[in-house]
Amino acid sequence: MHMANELLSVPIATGTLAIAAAGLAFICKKARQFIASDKFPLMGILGAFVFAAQMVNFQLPAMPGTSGHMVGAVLLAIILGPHLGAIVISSVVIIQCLIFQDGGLLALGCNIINMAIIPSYIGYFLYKSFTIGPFSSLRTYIGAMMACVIAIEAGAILVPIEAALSGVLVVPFSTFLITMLGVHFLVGFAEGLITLAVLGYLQQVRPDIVVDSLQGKVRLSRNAVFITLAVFTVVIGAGLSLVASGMPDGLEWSYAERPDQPDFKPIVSNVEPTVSAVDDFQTRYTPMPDYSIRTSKLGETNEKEQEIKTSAGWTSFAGVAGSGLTMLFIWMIVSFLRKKKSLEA
Amino acid sequence: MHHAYIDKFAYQDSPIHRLDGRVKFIVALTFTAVVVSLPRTSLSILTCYAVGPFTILVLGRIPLRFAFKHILLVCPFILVLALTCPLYDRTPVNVAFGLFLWQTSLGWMRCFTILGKFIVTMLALIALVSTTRFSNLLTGLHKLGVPKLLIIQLGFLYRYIFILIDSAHHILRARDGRKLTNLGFTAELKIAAAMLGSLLIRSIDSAERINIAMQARGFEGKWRSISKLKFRRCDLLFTLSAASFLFGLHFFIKPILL
Amino acid sequence: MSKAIEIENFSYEYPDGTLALCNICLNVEHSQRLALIGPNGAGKSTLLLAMAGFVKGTGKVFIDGLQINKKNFKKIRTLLGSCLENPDDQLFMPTLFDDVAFGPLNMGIEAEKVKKRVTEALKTVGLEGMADKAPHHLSAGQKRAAAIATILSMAPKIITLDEPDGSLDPRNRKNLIKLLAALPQTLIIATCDMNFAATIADRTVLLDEGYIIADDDVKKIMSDSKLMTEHGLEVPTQFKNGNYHNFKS
Amino acid sequence: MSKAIEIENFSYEYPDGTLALCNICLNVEHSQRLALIGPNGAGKSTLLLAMAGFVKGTGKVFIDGLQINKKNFKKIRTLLGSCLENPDDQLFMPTLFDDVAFGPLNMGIEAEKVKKRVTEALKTVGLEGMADKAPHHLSAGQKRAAAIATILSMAPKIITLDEPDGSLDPRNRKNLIKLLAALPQTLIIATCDMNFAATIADRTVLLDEGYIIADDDVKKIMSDSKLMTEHGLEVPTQFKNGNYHNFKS
Ligand SMILES: Nc1ncnc2c1ncn2[C@@H]1O[C@H](COP(=O)(O)OP(=O)(O)OP(=O)(O)O)[C@@H](O)[C@H]1O
Ligand SMILES: Nc1ncnc2c1ncn2[C@@H]1O[C@H](COP(=O)(O)OP(=O)(O)OP(=O)(O)O)[C@@H](O)[C@H]1O
Ligand SMILES: [Mg+2]
Ligand SMILES: [Mg+2]
Repeated sequence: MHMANELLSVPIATGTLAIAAAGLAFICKKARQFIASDKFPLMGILGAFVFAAQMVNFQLPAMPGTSGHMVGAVLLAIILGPHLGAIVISSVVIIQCLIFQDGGLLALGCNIINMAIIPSYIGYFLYKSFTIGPFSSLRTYIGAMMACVIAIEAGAILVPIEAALSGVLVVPFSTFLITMLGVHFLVGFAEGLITLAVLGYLQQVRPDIVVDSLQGKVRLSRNAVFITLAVFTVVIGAGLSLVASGMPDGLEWSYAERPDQPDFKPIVSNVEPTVSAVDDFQTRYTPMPDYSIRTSKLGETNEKEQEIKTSAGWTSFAGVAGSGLTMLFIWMIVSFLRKKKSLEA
Repeated sequence: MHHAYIDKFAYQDSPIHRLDGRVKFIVALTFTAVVVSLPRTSLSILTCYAVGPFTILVLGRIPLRFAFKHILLVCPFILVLALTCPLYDRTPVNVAFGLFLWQTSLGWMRCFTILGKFIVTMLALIALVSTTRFSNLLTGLHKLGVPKLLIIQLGFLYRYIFILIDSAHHILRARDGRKLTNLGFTAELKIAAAMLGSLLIRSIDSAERINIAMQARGFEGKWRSISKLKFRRCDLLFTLSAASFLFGLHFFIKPILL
Repeated sequence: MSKAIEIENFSYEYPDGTLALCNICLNVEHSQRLALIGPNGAGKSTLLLAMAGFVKGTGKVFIDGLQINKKNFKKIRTLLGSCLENPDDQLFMPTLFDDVAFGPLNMGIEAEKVKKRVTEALKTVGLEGMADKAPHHLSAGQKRAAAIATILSMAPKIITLDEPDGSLDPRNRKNLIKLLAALPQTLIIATCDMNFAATIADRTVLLDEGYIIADDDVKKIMSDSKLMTEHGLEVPTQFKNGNYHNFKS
Repeated sequence: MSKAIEIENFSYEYPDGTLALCNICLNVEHSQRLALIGPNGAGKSTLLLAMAGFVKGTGKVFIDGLQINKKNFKKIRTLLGSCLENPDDQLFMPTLFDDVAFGPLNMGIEAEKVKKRVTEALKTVGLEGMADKAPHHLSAGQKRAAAIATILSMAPKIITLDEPDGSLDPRNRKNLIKLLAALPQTLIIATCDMNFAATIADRTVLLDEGYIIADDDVKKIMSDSKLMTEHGLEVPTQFKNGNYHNFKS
């Protein structure tokens, strides 16, 4: 669920960046109060572990050919607690952006919120609230499963919302939302299974690591897995159809942001005041308001228009050609200078 | 994925590599913001913006093949999104490019703009990352106000990701060397969990050893480091030229092209 | 009869451009004991990976007459067992028994027979009675032995071992040598330790920078002090001053 | 004058009940070079940890006359530098410079002096000019050297090294021996490799199962083939047949 730059508008991106920064600053400040010096390397290594863990895959049930891998937010939150877990996963997200170029620079704020902060806290508190009291295998199972599925869904829901608020969504919102929820339901389910299985393994070989969070033995049974799958499918399916029916029709939504038909009444702005407010804000305050000069490219076959179009064709050609020549020129100069230098040396 | 693979170009030397990490970071961020907020149907202006990261890449001696390989690696998600545009937006548009004039749909225009923006912003990000050593980027980010705890985390992550990825690869290899059949879901899950578990235990063990190594060198919880960042004249020059590039494109070239 | 291993013009480049193997041609007869020697970074580990089909370069590799490709991959798994450099990578299940049983179970062998195989493999490496231990509670030497047992239980015809002598004390090393000497299989062993190589092998291949520099009888290569020092190695003690002691028991 | 290290009746049990060290008494003089030898699991690594104060058992440990306790812990860090078995554990910062500077910075030394120390330490181990490299871009031998540099930059009087010769090829090992031979500090080196120990040390302590079995001149212990084989070790080549070659350059 890595967001790309192109799914966001600048105000939303900067806004989420600011929220993420403030959130992280707050969490770090909070963490500094209780963190012991021996936690530094543990956190760092566990972050790296999350990376490596994503390479270990296993076959998913019911769908041969598909394999799952873990995401790790909830497992880390269970082992390290929500604050440290959120910091570790945030750093993972930042590294994914800065070293592996996964997710855009501008979308970093969204990604930190969606994938690190929200899942860590939601997952941890769901898990804790289910497993409070004396140990029971069933409760641990339900707790971890709920924590993983809901935490990941919560993060995934934010992606279409942020995109919609940015007003860049071409795909109908409801379609996007349902796809995201559906895919991440599977992701969350796999995550839950693997989290539980890892906890079980840890308990078998290094009980001291998970001693605070697991007092008894975790067991995974096939029936429990299938029952969970069924329950979740029904719940999510029902929820989704409710959500979907409340949404404007997919096609209409995409019309809603069509400036080329000024007499078309946008449905969405009636339904969702926040969206329209943000849209409004955006058209007013983005450095480059979006739809200003597009007429020259839209199709009416007026002759004068035609003329404008042809000239627009030439200017755009000139732009592309000029840029291409510039790049070629730069490349030639640099390689010439370099050759000269290496000859001198 | 191996060590030297992902960040080898950051360790070269060139005028671009010598610039202050902060400056490069801010310029890249601004550039990305400007490109993202470009109108959604104009492709030609994007090529003008591409000149910027292209120049940095060439000056920094980053092979363009490397950059594009990277872009290909991370593009699937955005590709799917871009390709849905033509499905949902069929408004016909006439496109003129030089002598040619043809009709297509707004959706296709958007699709290509999204991809174009993606490529240009990714080029900028790659230009930033592959001309800046990660440690310098970290010091730069710290100077820009990122909390120290997060910086420390990022440092550790950067150091150990490659090691752990390698050992994950090795474990997978050991499994593949002995795995001939699919043993069924439960067994598969157990094996995967055991592999993850042993990776986790090893991580925790090495965290314990690193902790000893840190304490052996007097670490008591207070993180000290020497900043090697200096804002020099060439940084100013770079900032000015980047600013004038963006400014010029925005106020002079863009109105003509659109 | 086909050779145990045949490699024809094999080259491999890591994704980052490191040329790890260059135009390798190599034939290994059945039940030969081959030592792969070379300095750090010579490409020994990579060559072992290529033999097991884990890295796919240009050129052909045949195992017992079968070319390595997708179709034959499974068959080759049962012919060739490869033991990785670090025993921790090889042992990932919660108990030693599970680990040694992993291979045979995957071959579709029934439970009873698997148990027998596990017991035998553990006995061969001297770990009988340790089946229920967690691998990370074993000592370094025991881990080595266990890693070899995970391969033995699959009963392959060919075994490749990557630096099996790393961080072992002399006694454990001697035990390892005894163990390896008693194995009837074709053995291919990568190592940096010349004394170990000289003791265990009857043929040596010297690799450096991805090229095969020399390929001959152990004694011939290892007593050539000029060749050895040129490639960062040294003449093992039993070949020094030309006096040849065979330590094999 | 006080001894470099004095250990009195030190015993240590791991939390799981393994008795790793038993009633250890040991004195090390200043600028002595001590090799700790013993089979796998003898307790060598644990003894080195005890010297640095990382495991707290019964008995007393004095470093340069200072008893190890909470109060002296900081002072002792500047006296004794310990280098772990795996250089990857020792090098944890993003660049070599940061890593080598980590110790001095924690000692509260000012930035300018730290820089000088780093440059010097890197020069001593032959890594000048590599300060800005990331550790994962170093080769195995360079990582070893870098790990030693991180200790040298703290200018301790005593250095402990845990198996510094692991998985090095002969050339890299020779470089390491040269480097260690040139260090003026008190050195305590744990190793399983007898040839390495015999080359580098002038005194040897033989550990097994947590006990000190022998403690004497290198030659005396190492040429006692009965003692050595009894404890899983072997007589190094230079002491075989009584002919003593000192390889130290
Ligand atoms: N995953 C990888 N990606 C890129 N390069 C690699 C990778 N693994 C190894 N190399 C490089 O390939 C070359 C051969 O490596 P290999 O591991 O085969 O050497 P080796 O002979 O086994 O050395 P050693 O004795 O240190 O184990 C080396 O230069 C190494 O740096
Ligand atoms: N963390 C631990 N918990 C429990 N027992 C341990 C732990 N670390 C080591 N031991 C045990 O303590 C004993 C001494 O271990 P130590 O690591 O000191 O041996 P060593 O002489 O360094 O061996 P090697 O040559 O293999 O490095 C061994 O029996 C070992 O199994
Ligand atoms: Mg190797
Ligand atoms: Mg040890």
